[in-house]
Amino acid sequence: MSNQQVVQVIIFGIAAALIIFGGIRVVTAQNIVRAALYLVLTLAATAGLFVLLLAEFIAAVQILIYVGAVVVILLFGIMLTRAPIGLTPDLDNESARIWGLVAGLVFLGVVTFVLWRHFASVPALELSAPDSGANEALGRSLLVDWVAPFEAVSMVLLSALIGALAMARKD
Amino acid sequence: MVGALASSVSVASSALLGAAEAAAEHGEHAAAVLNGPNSTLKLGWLVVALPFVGWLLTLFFGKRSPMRGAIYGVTALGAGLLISIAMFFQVAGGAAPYHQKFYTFDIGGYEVSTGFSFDSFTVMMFAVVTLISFLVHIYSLAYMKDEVRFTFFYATLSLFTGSMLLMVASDNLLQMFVGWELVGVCSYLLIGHYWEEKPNSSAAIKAFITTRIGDVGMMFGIFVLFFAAGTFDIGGINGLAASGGIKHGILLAGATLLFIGVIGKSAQFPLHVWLPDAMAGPTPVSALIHAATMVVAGIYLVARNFDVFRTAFALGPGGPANVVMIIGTITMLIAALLAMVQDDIKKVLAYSTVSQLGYMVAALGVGAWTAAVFHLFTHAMFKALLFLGSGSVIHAVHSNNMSDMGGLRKEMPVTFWTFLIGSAALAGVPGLAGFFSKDEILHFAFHNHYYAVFGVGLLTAALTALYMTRCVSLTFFGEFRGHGHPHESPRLMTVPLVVLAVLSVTVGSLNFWGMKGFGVWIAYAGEQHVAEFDVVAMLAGTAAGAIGILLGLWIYYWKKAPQGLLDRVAPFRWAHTLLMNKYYLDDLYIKGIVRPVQYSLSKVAYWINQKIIDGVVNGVGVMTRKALAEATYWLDQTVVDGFVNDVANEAGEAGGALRRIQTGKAQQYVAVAVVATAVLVIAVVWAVR
Amino acid sequence: MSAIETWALTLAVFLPAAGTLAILLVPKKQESAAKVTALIATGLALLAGIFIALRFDYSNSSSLQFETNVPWISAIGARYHIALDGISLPLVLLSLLVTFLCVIYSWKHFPEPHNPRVFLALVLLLETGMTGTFVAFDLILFFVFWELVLLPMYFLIGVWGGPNREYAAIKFFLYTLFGSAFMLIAFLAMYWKAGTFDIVELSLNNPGFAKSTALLVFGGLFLGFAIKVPMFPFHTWLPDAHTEAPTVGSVLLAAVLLKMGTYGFVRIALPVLPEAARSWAPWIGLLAVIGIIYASLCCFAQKDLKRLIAFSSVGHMGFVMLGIATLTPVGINAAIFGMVAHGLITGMLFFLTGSIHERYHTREIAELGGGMLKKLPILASLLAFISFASLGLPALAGFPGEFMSMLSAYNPAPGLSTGTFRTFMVVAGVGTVLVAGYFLWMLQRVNLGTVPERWESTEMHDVNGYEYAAWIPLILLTFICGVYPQIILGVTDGAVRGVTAAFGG
Amino acid sequence: MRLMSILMLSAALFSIGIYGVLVRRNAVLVLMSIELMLNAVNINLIGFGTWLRDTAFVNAQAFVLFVIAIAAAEVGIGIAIVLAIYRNKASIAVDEVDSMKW
Repeated sequence: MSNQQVVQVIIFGIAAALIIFGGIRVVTAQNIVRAALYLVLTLAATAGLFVLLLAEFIAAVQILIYVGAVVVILLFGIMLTRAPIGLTPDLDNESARIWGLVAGLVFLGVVTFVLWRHFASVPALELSAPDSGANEALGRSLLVDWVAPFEAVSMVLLSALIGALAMARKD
Repeated sequence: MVGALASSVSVASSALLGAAEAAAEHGEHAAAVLNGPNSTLKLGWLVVALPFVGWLLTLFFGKRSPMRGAIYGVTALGAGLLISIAMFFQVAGGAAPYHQKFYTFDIGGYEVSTGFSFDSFTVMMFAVVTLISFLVHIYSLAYMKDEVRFTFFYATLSLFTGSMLLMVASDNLLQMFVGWELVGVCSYLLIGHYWEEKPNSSAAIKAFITTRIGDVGMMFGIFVLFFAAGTFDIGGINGLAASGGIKHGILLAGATLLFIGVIGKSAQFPLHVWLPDAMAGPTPVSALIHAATMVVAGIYLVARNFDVFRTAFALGPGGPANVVMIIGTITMLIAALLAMVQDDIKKVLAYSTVSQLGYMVAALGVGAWTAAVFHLFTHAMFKALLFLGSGSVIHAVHSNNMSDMGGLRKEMPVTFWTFLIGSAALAGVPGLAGFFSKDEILHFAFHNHYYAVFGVGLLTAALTALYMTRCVSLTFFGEFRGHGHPHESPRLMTVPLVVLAVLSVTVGSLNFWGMKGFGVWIAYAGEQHVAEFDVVAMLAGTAAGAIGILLGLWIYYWKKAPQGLLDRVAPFRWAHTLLMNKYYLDDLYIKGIVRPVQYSLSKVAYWINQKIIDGVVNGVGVMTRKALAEATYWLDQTVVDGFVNDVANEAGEAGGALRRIQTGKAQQYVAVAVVATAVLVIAVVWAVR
Repeated sequence: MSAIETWALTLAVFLPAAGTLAILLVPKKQESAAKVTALIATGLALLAGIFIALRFDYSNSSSLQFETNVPWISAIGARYHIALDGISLPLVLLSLLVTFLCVIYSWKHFPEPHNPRVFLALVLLLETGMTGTFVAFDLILFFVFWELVLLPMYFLIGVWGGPNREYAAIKFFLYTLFGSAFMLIAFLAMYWKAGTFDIVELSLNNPGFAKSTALLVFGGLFLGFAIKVPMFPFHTWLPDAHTEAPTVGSVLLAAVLLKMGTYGFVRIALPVLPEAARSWAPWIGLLAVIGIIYASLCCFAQKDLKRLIAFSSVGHMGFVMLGIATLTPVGINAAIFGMVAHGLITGMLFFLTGSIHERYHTREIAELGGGMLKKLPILASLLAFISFASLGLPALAGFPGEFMSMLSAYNPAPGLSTGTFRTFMVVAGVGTVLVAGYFLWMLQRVNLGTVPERWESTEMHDVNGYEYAAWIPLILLTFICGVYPQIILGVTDGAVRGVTAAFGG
Repeated sequence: MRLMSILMLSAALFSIGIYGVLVRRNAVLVLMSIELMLNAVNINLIGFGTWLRDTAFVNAQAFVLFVIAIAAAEVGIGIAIVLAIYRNKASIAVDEVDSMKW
């Protein structure tokens, strides 16, 4: 393997490790706020991964929306429901933990089995520099090939906005 | 159908038009009508058509027309008689037979045609039928004057004459059969004229059914001959029969079957029972139908198809004994015996007719065609005379029974003398009509070596003379035993009697020995025959007649015979009761066949129908309604319904159990969903493997 | 052919159905309007029939004319195939004529309960069913018309019938239905084997059934048709149906419905399964002949005049079936002639019984007591005339049919044993004597004799105008068909030759 | 760099999300786990997009944008619902909010 590929693998390894560790911490942290922070870590690492996979615009959007907006709303949620700052022991549903683990592992096993059967033979890829017009192409395809879903998503966002407002009002 | 009607009307009208033109054409050179060789024969169809027209007119307009509708019948028959006489003279002059075809039609592969054929024999029959019918029409004017349904009587009389002429003139067996049956119906209508009393209508039914039985036999005979010869045409069949074209077995079957028809219609031995009962009809009817015309239809049928019978039964000199001869002889004898013991004057004459018909059949049986036909001719004359005579006596005395008569010769001279002449002719007194024709038959019987027939013939001749003398003496001699005072019948009745009397005297000489007379004019297929003088037959016949007359006078006129003969001598008493019960034949038929079919057999058949066949059907109905229905109902209630109910509450429990999994915990749902998806993916992957 | 000709037949068949609808639209109380509509409907149908008869090409009566062949249920290949040939024409005209006369006859007096609107509607529906059966050349269409007839007749008997009319109506309905079920199975068997429902095609190239299956299929057809004819063991529904049916109902039942069975034999059973027909023929002949004798004996035992005539029509149909059983052109000509003649004569007989019933209010012969010739001279003389026609007097319509069927029985189609058929002929001959017997005996008890005192006083009107109008055509036709049988034979002969060609006819 | 590793990464992250959803009692945390699952999906999409560079690269990215947009809307609604529940029941433990049971 050319050394450039080695570098890419190393960077991928770091990003993957961060993602997995953040993820695990999010679901196991006994402190809600800390869980939120670990979530930020996972999302940022994913953005890095996207950059590695030549999807800079997506990485930027990831950072902007996920980390910028989604986590903020979550924090608001945590603040408004007066969640205790310190350790809150009963965050997990002990009895369900085993089921959760089993379900997760079963799912993981099945998916890996399937992926292993079908995609193992895919050759390694030497990630070269992203071609210049990628984003321009993305913009055009959004408004040409995917114009219907694009409009639909705008409608969904609008209705979500109104819905959230309607539910969250006091009276 | 109506379209076919339109086309058929056109065809029928063209036929009529054709005939009309023929008539018109004849009209143009009317003068040529008589002297054309067989021109009058061309008018033959008119003779047949006139009575039918008369019938329709009388039926529909009778009540409102003169003589209460009789006018049409009389004129129709008068015209017919004139034409027939003209035709008779032409035929005597040797005119060739005339054949006339009307329409032919196709019944599935076979040609069937209707038409007339006028030859010497037909013309002779025409002459006889129209003459007697005309005289009867005149006679009935007086006889039926105050009777009920006068117009209907005349209508049926014309219909009868028309059908008889139609039958006589037809050139094929099918048309003859049609005429044959129509004549049967007319006899039913006329016998049952006084249908108020039940015996009269029963007599009519008896006549129709008995002749119908004969007709069925005849129909089968026609089938046999039709399929053997491929056509109904009489000429064709007889030609083929004579030339040996039809196998003997088939011909024999055909002839015998035809003869069954003759037995029925001409009242021969087994089926003769209807003729005496037919006397229930008015006397003119008996005179016309049951003496001169209808009953001789059978003789006509055999004579017309003589070749068939001749080849079938090998008739002629030295031939074997055949059914025709046997039946004729038996009938001849038993009828003569029965006539001896009758009290009703018409019954005497009826049995005498049966006996004379037996004579003619026997004559045909021995192969004497001319003799039989001549006897038919003469018999028609004097038997009609006798019946009309008896009619005038009954009209005067208002009773049929000779016990209420006696000594009528003073009050009814004309009737007496004419009746005497008729009886003499019948008895075979030399010189009169009966003598010559009977002598001819005896001669042939003897000549053709049928000695049995000859012997019985002589015996019957004697018996005939005997019962006729008895009848005459009981009716006209001795004191008047009835009540009231009889007087001579009006001229309308006596004139026909006189005419017939004259004919009975003169007609015999037509076939005088050695003279080119009747035998020459009327001959079967050209076999002309001149009567030869046969001293044996003549002497024997005359002797028999004389013995009969003397014996009759001795018993009934001079009343010299020892009285009480019957009750003393056992065999006489015995014979008397046997004769009185008409050989128990009537009872045999009534009890043996009619009553069982009419009552018991039909009850059984109807019982089978109602109880067994309908029973089965109703059984099936009941079974389906009861057994099956109950069974299905039980099945439905317990089994099917049970199952349904179980299923229902099973579902209920199951529903209850399932309800618990709705814990409300969203996470559990997701867990189940995830596991389920995993299992599904495994299944798909494993299946795709 | 011009447009009118193609649609004339459909018009003749479905005009009465249109009439039914028209009548039902007429408000209930305007009875005369309903009667007029019925008269117009049947009248026009009859006119269409006459138009067809006039335009019918008699020279080749075996070919189908006025044909309409339009796809109908394409899924199973059933087509609306109606046409007319020598065999169907007389029967169609008969049914059109008789229904028209029925409407005229029942102008003044409708049976209880008094509802002329529905009564006439049912009669018209019946007419469509009847006429349709005779012209249908597709098995399914034939079956539809065959069943269509059952319903109106069921109601005619069930609603306007005599005392136990429900029993008779149900029996009639179920019995015929039972038969037609087997018939349908046979039709389907033919369809599976030959792939088509079209009768013409089936007759041309017969479905190649194996010997035994052909017999079975013919058995199914036989059962369906024999019940309708009715033949000997399956006839018990007829007397009940007739005793309970109203006059018009039993006239139509006798004059036309019975002919659907025999027509079925001639049109479907014989041409499509000639081999099976040949082996079934002696049995059909046997049943027919038993039917003749059996029915005549039952007639002797009848007390009710109408039931007597019902049994007599079983006997007459025996003659028709004997004609068919011989499988010869003469025989089948005789059968069709017999059908038409029986239609005219027995139709007229039931009219007369209806009129007698309407005047005497009873049909028991003993109750009538005789002397009708004195009481109702014209009616009685018509009864005598028609009875003589019925017992087969030559020169009247009854004779040719019976004569030719016995004639054909004397020498049946090649392959059939002449011995058995000649015995059938003889038995049938004896049958004619029995027929003459019970008819004359009936006439003696009804017409002749003196008027019993119980009827002395009751005032009765003789034949009225409507009855004349209804009866004159029948009487004239009875006379014409008897004197000039070519009027029917000419039409049917060509077509019959076609049918019997398969039997070496 | 092999596609397989990226896919394994997203699968793992997805399983972790499942674990979180099933185990966590706090509604907000459940939302967070759902965010994890969505991210796993995005990784997967971009991974495939990059490996099918010439055909589906742009489509994958468009798809990821849509997922992100939907995720944002979903969190907004989620939190609004959580607040509404919190207002009524003063507790947002998922297993207590079970009034929807039989």
